[in-house]
Amino acid sequence: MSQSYDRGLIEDFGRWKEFSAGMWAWVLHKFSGWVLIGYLFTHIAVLSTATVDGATYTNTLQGLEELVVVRFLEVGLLAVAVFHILNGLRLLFVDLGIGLESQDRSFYASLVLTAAIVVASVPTFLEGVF
Amino acid sequence: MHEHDVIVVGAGGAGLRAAIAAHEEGADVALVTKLHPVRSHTGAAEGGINAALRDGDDWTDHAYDTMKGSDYLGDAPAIETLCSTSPEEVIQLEHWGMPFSREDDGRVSQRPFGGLSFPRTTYAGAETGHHLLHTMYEQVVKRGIKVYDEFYVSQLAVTDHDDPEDRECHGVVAYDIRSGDVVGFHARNGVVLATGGDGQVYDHTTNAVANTGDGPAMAYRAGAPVEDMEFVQFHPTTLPSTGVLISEGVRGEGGILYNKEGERFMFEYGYANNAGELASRDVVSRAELTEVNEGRGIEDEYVYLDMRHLGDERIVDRLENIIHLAEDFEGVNPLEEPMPVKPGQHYHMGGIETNENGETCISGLYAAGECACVSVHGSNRLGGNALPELIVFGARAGYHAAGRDLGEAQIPTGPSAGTEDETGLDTPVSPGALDSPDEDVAADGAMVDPGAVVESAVERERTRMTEMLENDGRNHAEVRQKLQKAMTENVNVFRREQNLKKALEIIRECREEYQDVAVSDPSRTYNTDLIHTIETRNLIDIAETITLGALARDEFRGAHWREAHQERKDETWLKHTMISWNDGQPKLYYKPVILEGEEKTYEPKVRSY
Amino acid sequence: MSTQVTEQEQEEQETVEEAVEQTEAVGAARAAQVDYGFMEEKAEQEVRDAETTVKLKVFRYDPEVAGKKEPRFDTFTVPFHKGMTVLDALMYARDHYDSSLTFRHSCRQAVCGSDALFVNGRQRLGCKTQLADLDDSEGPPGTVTIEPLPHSDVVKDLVVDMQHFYDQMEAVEPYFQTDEYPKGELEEQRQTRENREKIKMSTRCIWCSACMSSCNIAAGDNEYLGPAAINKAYRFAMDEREGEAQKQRRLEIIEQEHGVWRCQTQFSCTEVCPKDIPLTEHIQELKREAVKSNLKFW
Amino acid sequence: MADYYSSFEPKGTRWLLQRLTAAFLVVVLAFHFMLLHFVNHAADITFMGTNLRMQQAGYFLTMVLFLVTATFHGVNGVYNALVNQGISGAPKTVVKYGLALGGVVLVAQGIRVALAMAGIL
Ligand SMILES: Cc1cc2nc3c(=O)[nH]c(=O)nc-3n(C[C@H](O)[C@H](O)[C@H](O)COP(=O)(O)OP(=O)(O)OC[C@H]3O[C@@H](n4cnc5c(N)ncnc54)[C@H](O)[C@@H]3O)c2cc1C
Ligand code: HEM
Ligand code: SF4
Ligand code: F3S
Ligand code: FES
Repeated sequence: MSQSYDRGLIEDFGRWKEFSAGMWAWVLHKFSGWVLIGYLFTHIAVLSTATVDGATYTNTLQGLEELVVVRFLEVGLLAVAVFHILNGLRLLFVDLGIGLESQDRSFYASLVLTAAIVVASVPTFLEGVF
Repeated sequence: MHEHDVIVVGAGGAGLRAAIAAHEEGADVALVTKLHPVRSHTGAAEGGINAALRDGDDWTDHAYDTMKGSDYLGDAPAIETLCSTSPEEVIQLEHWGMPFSREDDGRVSQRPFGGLSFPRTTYAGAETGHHLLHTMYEQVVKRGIKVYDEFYVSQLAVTDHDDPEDRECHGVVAYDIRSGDVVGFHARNGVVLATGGDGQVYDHTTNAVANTGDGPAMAYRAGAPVEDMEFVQFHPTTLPSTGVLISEGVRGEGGILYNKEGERFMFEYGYANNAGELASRDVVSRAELTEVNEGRGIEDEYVYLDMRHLGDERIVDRLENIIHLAEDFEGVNPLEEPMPVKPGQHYHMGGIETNENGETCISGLYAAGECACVSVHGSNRLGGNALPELIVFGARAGYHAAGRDLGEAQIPTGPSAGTEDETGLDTPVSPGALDSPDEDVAADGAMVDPGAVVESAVERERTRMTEMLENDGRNHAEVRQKLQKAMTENVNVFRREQNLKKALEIIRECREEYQDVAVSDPSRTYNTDLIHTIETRNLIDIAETITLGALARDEFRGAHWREAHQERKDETWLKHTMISWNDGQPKLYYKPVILEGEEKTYEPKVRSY
Repeated sequence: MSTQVTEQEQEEQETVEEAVEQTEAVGAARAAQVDYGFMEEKAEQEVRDAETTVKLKVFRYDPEVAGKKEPRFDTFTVPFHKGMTVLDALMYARDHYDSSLTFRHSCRQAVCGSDALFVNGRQRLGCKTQLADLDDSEGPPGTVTIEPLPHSDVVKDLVVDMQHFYDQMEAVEPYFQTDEYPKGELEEQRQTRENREKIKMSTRCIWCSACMSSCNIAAGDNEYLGPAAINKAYRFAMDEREGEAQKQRRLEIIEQEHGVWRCQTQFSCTEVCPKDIPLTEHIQELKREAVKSNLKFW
Repeated sequence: MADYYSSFEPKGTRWLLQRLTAAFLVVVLAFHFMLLHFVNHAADITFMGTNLRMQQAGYFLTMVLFLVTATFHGVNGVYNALVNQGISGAPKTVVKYGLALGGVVLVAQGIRVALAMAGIL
C-alpha cells in the first residue's frame, strides 16, 4: 500500500561513493573475470594461426608484440589477472570462513600487491618497446 | 469492517501469548497492534522469568516470595495461579525453541534474583525479553495468525449501559497508520487488551516511547475500573539522557554510587547502612534523589555509578553489555569514567482491574500483561515476575476469550466488588472530564446489534480525528512535556500531599490546554502527529489516576512512599485503590485484598530482607 | 527493494488511493494552523544557550501534501548535549519545530529495530548513534544528513515500507519445529552450551533491515532472501534441538534460487548490523553446509 | 521455497565448481605466466619454442587442462553472474546454451591449436 517515491539515482549506483571495501572487491572481481574470459577467446583466436603454419604463427605473434598498444594492453592484462587471482584467493578464504574479520584489509592488500607486481614487471613487459 | 472471534490489541509478550492460546482453542483470532509485534517493549527486558522448575524449589515458595514482595497487596488467587502455572509456560517457551542459557547438563539455567528465596529466574543471556518476544512471534507466524500491524486502536466499541457491569465490548476502532483509514474490528467473542506499560507519563523512563497507557486509558473511559494506580516502580540506575536501564548486576558485582563530593552517600548519609548500594530499588532511588535535592548531585540531575575499581577484566567478563549500553546511549566509557545515573520510571504495578481469567467487569473485554492488574505484584513487583505474568495471564485471557472453561474466578471485579467509597479525598480541582462526558462510550444503550455498536464507534472516532486535524491550536508536545515534568516533579518516588495536589492542578491545566490542541500534519499517510496527539490524551487520564491513588493512600507500602505517613497501615490499607471513570466523574473506592489462597492464607509480615 | 516504480505498481497504487477515498480516511485536510509558540521559543532559547548545536538535514517527502510531493531536505538546528543520539535530535526537532516530521521509533535502546536510518551515508540505528561519534574529531559534527533507508520504498519522510523485508523473513519458515519432545512433564529439551553459544549471535537480530538496505545484491534482486532472513535460517538450522531431518529441510530452503548462492560476500551487511551479527560468516557457513550435505548424498 | 529437491542441487554445484576450478587455476595460471611472460618473454615467442615445449607430454597435458578449466571457470563464471543478475526464462536458456556452445567451441579450437603446436596435426 505504499505510496512510494522513486528516488532514482540516489538509490541505485548513485551511492557508489559510499561503497565499502567488499563492494568494490565485488565490482572489480566481476570486471576482471569478464576481461579474462574475453582475453581467453582472443588468445585462442590468435594462437589459431598455429594451425596454418609455423611461420604465420611466429609472424603474427611477433608482429603483435611489436605494437606498443599490445604491450600496454598486456600490462593491463597482467594487472587484471593478478588482481583476479589475488582477490580470487581472498574469496576462496572467505568461502572457507577464514579471516572474515580482515576481509577489508585483505582486499586492500590484493590491490597493493597487484600494483606492486605490475610495477615490478613493467620493465620486462615493455622491454624493447622504446 | 473486519470481523474475528477474538481481537487481541497489542502484540508484546502478553498479546502474542493470548493470540496463540485463542488460536489453539480454535478461535479465529487477529492481533491489532500499533507497532509491528517484534517492536514491542517486551523485547527490552533483560533479567529473566521466574519459575519454580527445579528439585528443591516449589511453586508455593515462589508464591510466598511474591506475596511478601507485593507487601501483602497482591491477591492470593492470582499469585497462586501465576506461580503454579509459570513452570509449564516456561517449558512451553523452551519447546517453542526459545534460546535459554544452558547448564553443563544441557538444561536451562536459572539465577538468583532480588527478593527470591531460590535461584529460579530462568534467563536467556542479557536479553530474555527479546528472545521471549521473538520466539512467540515466530509461533504466531507458524500458525498463520492474522496480524494487523501499524493499526492504532483508539477506542473500544462498548455499549453504554448505565452500569459498567452491564456493558458489553463488541470490538475496537483502529486507525490504519499507513492509509489514514479508520476501521472497525468486530470481535465475536472478546477483545483482549495487552497494550503494555505507560511509562511515558513521566519524562524519564525505561519504557519505550510507545508505552503510553492506551489500553488502560481506553478501558477506564469505557467503564472498567483501574486498580492500584499509585504503585509505580522506579529503577535507581538509568542513564540520564535516554532512560536506558543499567542493570542491578553492576551494583551486585560491587559497583559504587557516589555524589558530587565524591562521597559514598548510601553509607555517608545513612540511607542504608547495611546493604549500601544493594538496598532495594525504592530505597536507592530515594537516596539518589535526596542527594540531588540537597545540592550534592552532578549538574543538579544525577549521581555517579562507578565500577572501574572492579578491573577491566572482570567488567568485560561479567558486565560486557553494560559497557556497550553506556557508550552507545550516554557516550561514556565506563572503563574510564563513572556512569551518570538517576532514578527512572520502570514498571506500573497498577492497571485495568481483571480477575484470574483476564476478564474485566465489562463482558467481552479482557486485559493481560503490564496494562492489567490481576494483582500479582501488589505494591511492588519483584524482578523477573512480569514476564511470567505475560505468559500465564496472556494465555488465560486468550483461552477464556476463545471459550475455554477455566473455572469460576475467585477475584470479583467491577464497582459492585467495592466495599467502601472514599468520602474524604480532598482534591484542589475536580478530576475527570471537562464537559460532556459521554463521548467515551460508544452507542446508546438501546443499540443491541454488535456490528452497529462498532459502526457507531467508528463514526465517532472519524469525527473526532477529523476535528483534530482541522482545528487550529497548539502542538500536543507542549502539553505532554508539561504533564511529564509535573509528574516527575510531584508524583515520583517522593510523595508529599501538597505536591500531589499541585500535580492534580497541573493535570487539570493540561486537560484544559488539550482542548485546543491541533494536529499540524494534514496527511493521511503515516500521520504520527495525530497518533501522538491522541496518546497525550491517554497520558493525561492515566496521570490523573496515579495521582488520585497516591493522594488517597496515606501510608508507606512497597513502592508508594508518603512523607507524613512512614509506616504500613495494615488495619486500614489492606485494600486496593480502585478508580472508575464513572462517565467522566472519577470515583474512588476500595476493594479488599484477598490473602486466602487455595494453598494457604498469607499473614502480613514485616517486609525485611 | 529498489524504488523503481513500475507501471503496474503505479496502477495498484492508484486503486489503493481510490479505495482509501471510499473508506473515508481521515486526513488530507488543509494544514491546520498550529502554534508552536512556546516550544519554538524554548528551542530558540536553548539553541542560543547551547555551547554547541547540530544541524540536521532531513529528507522530507509526503505523497499527498503540497510542497512535500517533491522530496526535499529540511534543516533543523538542535542544541547539542553530551550523550545525545541521532534519534534524540530528531525527536527534538519534531517536538519543537515541525510535528509532521515522521520517523519510526520506540524503545530508544536498540532492541525494537524501528529506527534504522541512512545517517551520513551509512545505515545506522538512530537511537544507537551518538552525534559525537559521527565526527572524526571530538565534538559534534556541524551537519548530519538523515535519509530513509536506501533501496526501500519511501512511505513518508524517514518511514520506509518494511513489508518486503518481513516477507523475506517469513519465507524461511522462521519458527522452531521438531517432532520429538522429551517425555515427562516439565521436561525441557537438552541443548549443549556450545550449541547455544554457536547460535547466540544469530538470535540477536532485531529485524531492523539495515543489512538488507545495505546489500547491493538485495537491491538488484527483489527476491533475494537477504542477509537477515538467511541469518534467521541459520539460527534454526544450527540449533541442534531441531534435529537432522529439519536441518536438511532448512538447507533446501536457503538453497533455493534466490537463496544463499545469490550472496556475493560483499560484507556490507555485516558492517552495518547494529547487533554485530557476523552475517557474512553465517551465510558462508550455510553455503558450506549445503555443499557438504549435497556431497553426502551424491 | 524450494519446490523440488534432487540430491545434487545444481546451484550449489556451479558455485562449488567455480571455487574448485579457481583453486586449480591459481597453480597453472601462475605457472603459465612465469613461463611465458618472464622466463620466455612474449616478444621472443616463436613457433619453434612453442613447438618444443608442446612436444613434452606433461606440458601439453597441463596446457590442455588449463584451457579446459579456464574455459569452464570463465564460462561458468559469466553464467553465474548473469543468473545472479536475475536473468530468467527464455534469455536464460539462450545464454545457457550459447555459453555452453562457446565454451565447447573454444576448447575444441584450443585443442586443435594445441595439437598443431605439438606438431601432431
Ligand atoms: C528495560 C526493562 C527491563 C525489564 N526487565 C524485566 C525482567 O528482567 N523481567 C521481567 O519479568 N520483567 C521485566 N520488565 C517488565 C516487562 O518487560 C514488561 O512489563 C512487559 O514486557 C510488558 O509486556 P506487555 O506484553 O504487557 O506489553 P508490551 O511488550 O509493551 O507490548 C505492548 C503492545 O501493545 C501495542 N499497543 C499499545 N498501545 C496500542 C494501541 N493504542 N493500539 C494498538 N496497539 C497498541 C504495542 O504495539 C505493543 O505491541 C522490564 C521492563 C523494562 C522496561
Ligand atoms: C588464479 C586464478 C583464478 C582464481 C583464483 C579465480 C577465482 C575466481 C573466483 C573465486 C570466482 C568467483 C567469484 C564469485 O562467484 O563471487 C571467479 C569468477 C570468475 N572468474 Fe576467475 N579466477 C581465476 C582465473 C580466472 C581466469 C583465467 C579467467 C578467465 C578465463 C577467470 C574468469 C572468471 C570469470 C568470468 C568469473 C565470473 C565473474 C563474475 O562473477 O562476474 N578467472 N574467479
Ligand atoms: S541482521 Fe542485523 S542489520 Fe539485519 S535486520 Fe537483523 S539486526 Fe538488523
Ligand atoms: S551485503 Fe549482500 S552480498 Fe552477501 S555478504 Fe551481505 S548479503
Ligand atoms: S528506537 Fe528501538 S531500535 Fe532505535
